[in-house]
Amino acid sequence: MKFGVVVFPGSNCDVDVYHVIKNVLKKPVEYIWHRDQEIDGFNCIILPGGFSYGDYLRSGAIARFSPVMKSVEKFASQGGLVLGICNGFQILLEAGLLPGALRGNDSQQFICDDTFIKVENESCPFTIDCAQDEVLKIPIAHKDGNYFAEASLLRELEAKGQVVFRYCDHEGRVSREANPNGSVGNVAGVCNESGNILGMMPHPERCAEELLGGEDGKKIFKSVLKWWEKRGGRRGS
Amino acid sequence: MFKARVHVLLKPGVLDPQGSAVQKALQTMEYRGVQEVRIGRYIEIYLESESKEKASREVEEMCQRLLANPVIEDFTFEVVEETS
Amino acid sequence: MFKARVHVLLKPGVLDPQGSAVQKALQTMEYRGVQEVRIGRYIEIYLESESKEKASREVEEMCQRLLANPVIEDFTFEVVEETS
Amino acid sequence: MEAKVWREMGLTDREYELIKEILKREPNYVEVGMFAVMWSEHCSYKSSRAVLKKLPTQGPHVLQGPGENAGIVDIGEGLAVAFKVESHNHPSAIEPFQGAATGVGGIVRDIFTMGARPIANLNSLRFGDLEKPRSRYLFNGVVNGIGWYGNCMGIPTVAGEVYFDNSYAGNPIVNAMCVGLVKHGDIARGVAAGKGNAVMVVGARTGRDGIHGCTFASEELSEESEDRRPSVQVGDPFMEKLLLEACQELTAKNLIVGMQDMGAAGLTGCVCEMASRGGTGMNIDISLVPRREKGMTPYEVMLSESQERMLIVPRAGSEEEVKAIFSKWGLEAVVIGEVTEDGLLNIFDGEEKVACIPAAALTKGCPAYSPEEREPAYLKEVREIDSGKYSFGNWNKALLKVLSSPTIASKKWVYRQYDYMVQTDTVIVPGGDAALLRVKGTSKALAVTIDGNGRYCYLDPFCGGAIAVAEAARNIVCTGARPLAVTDCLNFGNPEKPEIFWQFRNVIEGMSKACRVLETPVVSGNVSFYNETAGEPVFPTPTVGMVGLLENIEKRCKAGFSGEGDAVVLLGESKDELGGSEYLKIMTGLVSGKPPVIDLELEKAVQECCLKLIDQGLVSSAHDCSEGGLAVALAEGCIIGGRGVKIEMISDLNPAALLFGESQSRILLTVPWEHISKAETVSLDLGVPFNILGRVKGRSLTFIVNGTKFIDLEVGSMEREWLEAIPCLMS
Ligand SMILES: Nc1ncnc2c1ncn2[C@@H]1O[C@H](COP(=O)(O)OP(=O)(O)O)[C@@H](O)[C@H]1O
Ligand SMILES: [Mg+2]
Repeated sequence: MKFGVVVFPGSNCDVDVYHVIKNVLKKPVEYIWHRDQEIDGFNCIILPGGFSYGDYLRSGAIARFSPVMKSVEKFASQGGLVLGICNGFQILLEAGLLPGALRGNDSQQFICDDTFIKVENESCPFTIDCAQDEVLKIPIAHKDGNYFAEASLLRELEAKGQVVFRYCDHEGRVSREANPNGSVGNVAGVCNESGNILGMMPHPERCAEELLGGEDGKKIFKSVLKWWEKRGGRRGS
Repeated sequence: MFKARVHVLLKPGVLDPQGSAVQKALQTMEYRGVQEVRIGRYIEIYLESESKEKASREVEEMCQRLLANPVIEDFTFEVVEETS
Repeated sequence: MFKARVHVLLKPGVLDPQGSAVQKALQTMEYRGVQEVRIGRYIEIYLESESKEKASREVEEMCQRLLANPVIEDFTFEVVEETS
Repeated sequence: MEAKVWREMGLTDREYELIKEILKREPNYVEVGMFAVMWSEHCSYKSSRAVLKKLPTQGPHVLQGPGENAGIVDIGEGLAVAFKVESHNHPSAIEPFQGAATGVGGIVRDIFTMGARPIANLNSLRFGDLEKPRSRYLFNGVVNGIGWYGNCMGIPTVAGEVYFDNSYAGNPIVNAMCVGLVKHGDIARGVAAGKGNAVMVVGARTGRDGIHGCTFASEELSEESEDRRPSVQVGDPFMEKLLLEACQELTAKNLIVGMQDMGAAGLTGCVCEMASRGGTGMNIDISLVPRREKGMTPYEVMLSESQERMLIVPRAGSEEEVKAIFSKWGLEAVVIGEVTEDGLLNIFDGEEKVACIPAAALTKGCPAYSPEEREPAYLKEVREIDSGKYSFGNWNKALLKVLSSPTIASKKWVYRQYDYMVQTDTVIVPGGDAALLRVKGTSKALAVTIDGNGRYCYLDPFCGGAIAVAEAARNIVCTGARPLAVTDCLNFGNPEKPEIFWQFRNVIEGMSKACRVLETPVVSGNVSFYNETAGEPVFPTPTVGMVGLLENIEKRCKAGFSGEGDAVVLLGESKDELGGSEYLKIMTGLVSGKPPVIDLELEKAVQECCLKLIDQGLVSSAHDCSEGGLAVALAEGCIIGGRGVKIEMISDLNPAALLFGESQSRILLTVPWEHISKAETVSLDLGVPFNILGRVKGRSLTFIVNGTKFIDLEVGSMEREWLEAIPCLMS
């Protein structure tokens, strides 16, 4: 199982994701330069957090035109696993690989803080190591994390299990107070219909070591490994 | 040379947190008449093109592909000929 | 009810990182004619006022005090009467 | 040339004469401009240089002292840390967001030009009272700008401090510090060497921005300053992130002889400093410098302070490789000249020579001054107070009031807007004393902090200077790390006023003494004068940035009380010292009295003691006792740790002084009872007063003195006041 971490100009959590996979999970991982189009050797592609192209114009808007994104699209359409974290999520939305959009936080402020998220769909490749309704403590750090989908779309996503994470309090209550940025339905992460593309605002790579105050984030990466093992190393659904 | 003036605004149904924040600020500054504020982007593009029509077609495409996010934003634009 | 359309742009000569990034992006997207891009804010304000003159005076003041920073930005605006 | 020309650029008639003597002719307009910026106070330190020499700069682990883009200190295993602090007060007063952002951009460039990778940002801020809309506007904009730049670059902003006092209302203080990590072998320097080597400008294009920015930094703010827009620039953190990555590749591949960031004084500053450090000269053709604007004159190109640019001297023959690396990151790198041996800067615009100046004349050639000094008259008036008068009876209310004063209250509103976790090394996050960063691949950790109390310096500059250093070190020590070295930013009023210069010299002497005793040499720093509005200076405000080393990260210690039942211990002694306290200011509006005295030998002993106790695993938490005194330190320990304490003391101090006095050299510890006698022995051996005040218990802070209950507050209610104070004022 080999992970690829895409480096866009302005990515800055690429190194952090790489570190977790390589030094914590001790699995093979390589960087993928945003101009590369050859990504066949990878089994899971991660679009990391950061400020691709400075987040100028709109977060993720420019990065989605990077040459690598054509390959990522193809990879995903063949069932390859794609995880977008924070800015990576924004890029996936801009590219139309995931439904909805992200607006500026309600507070108009950048927010860096721990949040709790509830696992609403524990059967996608990124969450099978979690229990249904499990509460994870994972930090956020963003200014544009306010998820938006029209009411009808949101209902559809919920019905199809595409809302993977929601912000909640430490006891799992999904409430207004526990919503850090104004996202509709407290949505913190969504996947595509077939579940092989996940976008999430919280940063699992920032809490994969006890030294940093928690290991809940590791579950996301371990899920991917577990899923991969279960499927005997085959891509596709 | 042509100049395009592009306006991008959130769609009517989409809440505009930045606009509300500014509206509140204006109200506390005693501009009590302010009813609503919407904040969007204004983009000026200077471009060479054979004709105004071609320039307009290109700008429309730029808006659709990059300058606006169709999920939440609407855009309008106009193209004028620039002398000098 | 009046509607003010306010445009805020960086002053000429002031670096516009957003504009340059978008310009480069458009060029790599094969819009080779693009010479320059400037990005600013577009603000719509709906306000009650006794007269258009008073509304204009207020909007001018809002621009100076809050909506633009005259140190690096220029603004222009127009006020129109809104029916409905 | 008319006298008006050089005078308007800020040169005196005598300085102009000196320039003529150096050049043995009349300078032309471009040359006068170059001298004017380099000889400005901001670049030349002409008034402060002699006094700054008093600061100790040597130490066994110092690899690079002052004089470079940043100082560097060895941390073992072939690694070193580079760090420096810089002010951006004046631009931030005019355009808080961009002013603060470009301040961060500048200091970050100073770090990565040394070959280091920036691993942490810090900031030290001062504004007027938050009741004032303008203070809120500046505070909000500055915090936003700092966050934007650092967040975008992926550098965690992990520590800082914010004070509010009306002395800063017109002229806020915005000091930004950056810390970087570098392998010894990768250290780069701002030097031009090797005859015939190319000189390249890399990064952003040059525009007309910020011409004479440093002259601007060397003036008082006035009504007119608001109109001097070219002095404020717009930052581009995205460009700088690309520049950082490209420069890291250059150093990793060992492709450069020297590099320097184009900060104050732009290209002029770069060429003369790099040549003068290398004892070389340069031939430069500025027609080759990539421009953002049309029709720029040689004068404008030489003086532009456009951001996100650097000058590099690559190793001979590696120009193409350098260009390829920059182009991979989408950046320009252009050869604009070459290094020469004659010590002269020959500046051409195409064929035409537009300036010819000996490089050293612009740097070392600047005359040094020793300004007049006079003890300020206000000192006599403000020092006398009778602290007995300032007891207010309801101590519960008093504590809540102090906790909700913006200077004391939680700064979460601030650091929540900073990405303090990116790079995944922040082991102790903001909210305690110093922040602690692990060093991946080793068992080490670095503690970082920035501190400085302008009020103490206003009341007693010498003492205040010493306390700034002592407090920074104490914050470091509370994490278990040993203080290594200091970077300092000295924010003062107009040095041409004898009273201001007197403050300046005394603060430095105080700092210098503390640095010597605590063995923390100063490896870099910055002076910011002319912090005045309408003739009113800010409090003399030195900010002290400090880095400490913890060899074994497993031994780290946190500030929040932990361990139900553990003993609460105070190292050091509380005295009848209410002068200059936050309490006094909150309750009476007075900034007066004698600030707490500091006995540096005791300070040293307390810090040694704390380090030893942590190292031997005898304590469960350690928290510095500073602004707000013992009561606030206890409350913070409770809030951060989420636990209560019960304190029972016998004391004959005036209660206000006991609770809120800011006596120095005190650290609050919690100690498991099984270690208490061992801990006490360690302390007494070092001559450090060791007092058991009570124990960690329940969910309230109770404070009983001589059998009377002074304070009884639930941790939750203290936490609300403390957390909500700033958000409330800002919403
Ligand atoms: N401007 C700021 N930026 C980042 N962190 C800050 C800032 N101001 C305060 N903090 C953090 O809040 C905590 C408390 O600050 P302060 O009251 O100055 O502590 P101390 O008195 O121990 O130095 C520290 O962790 C500090 O780093
Ligand atoms: Mg402090």
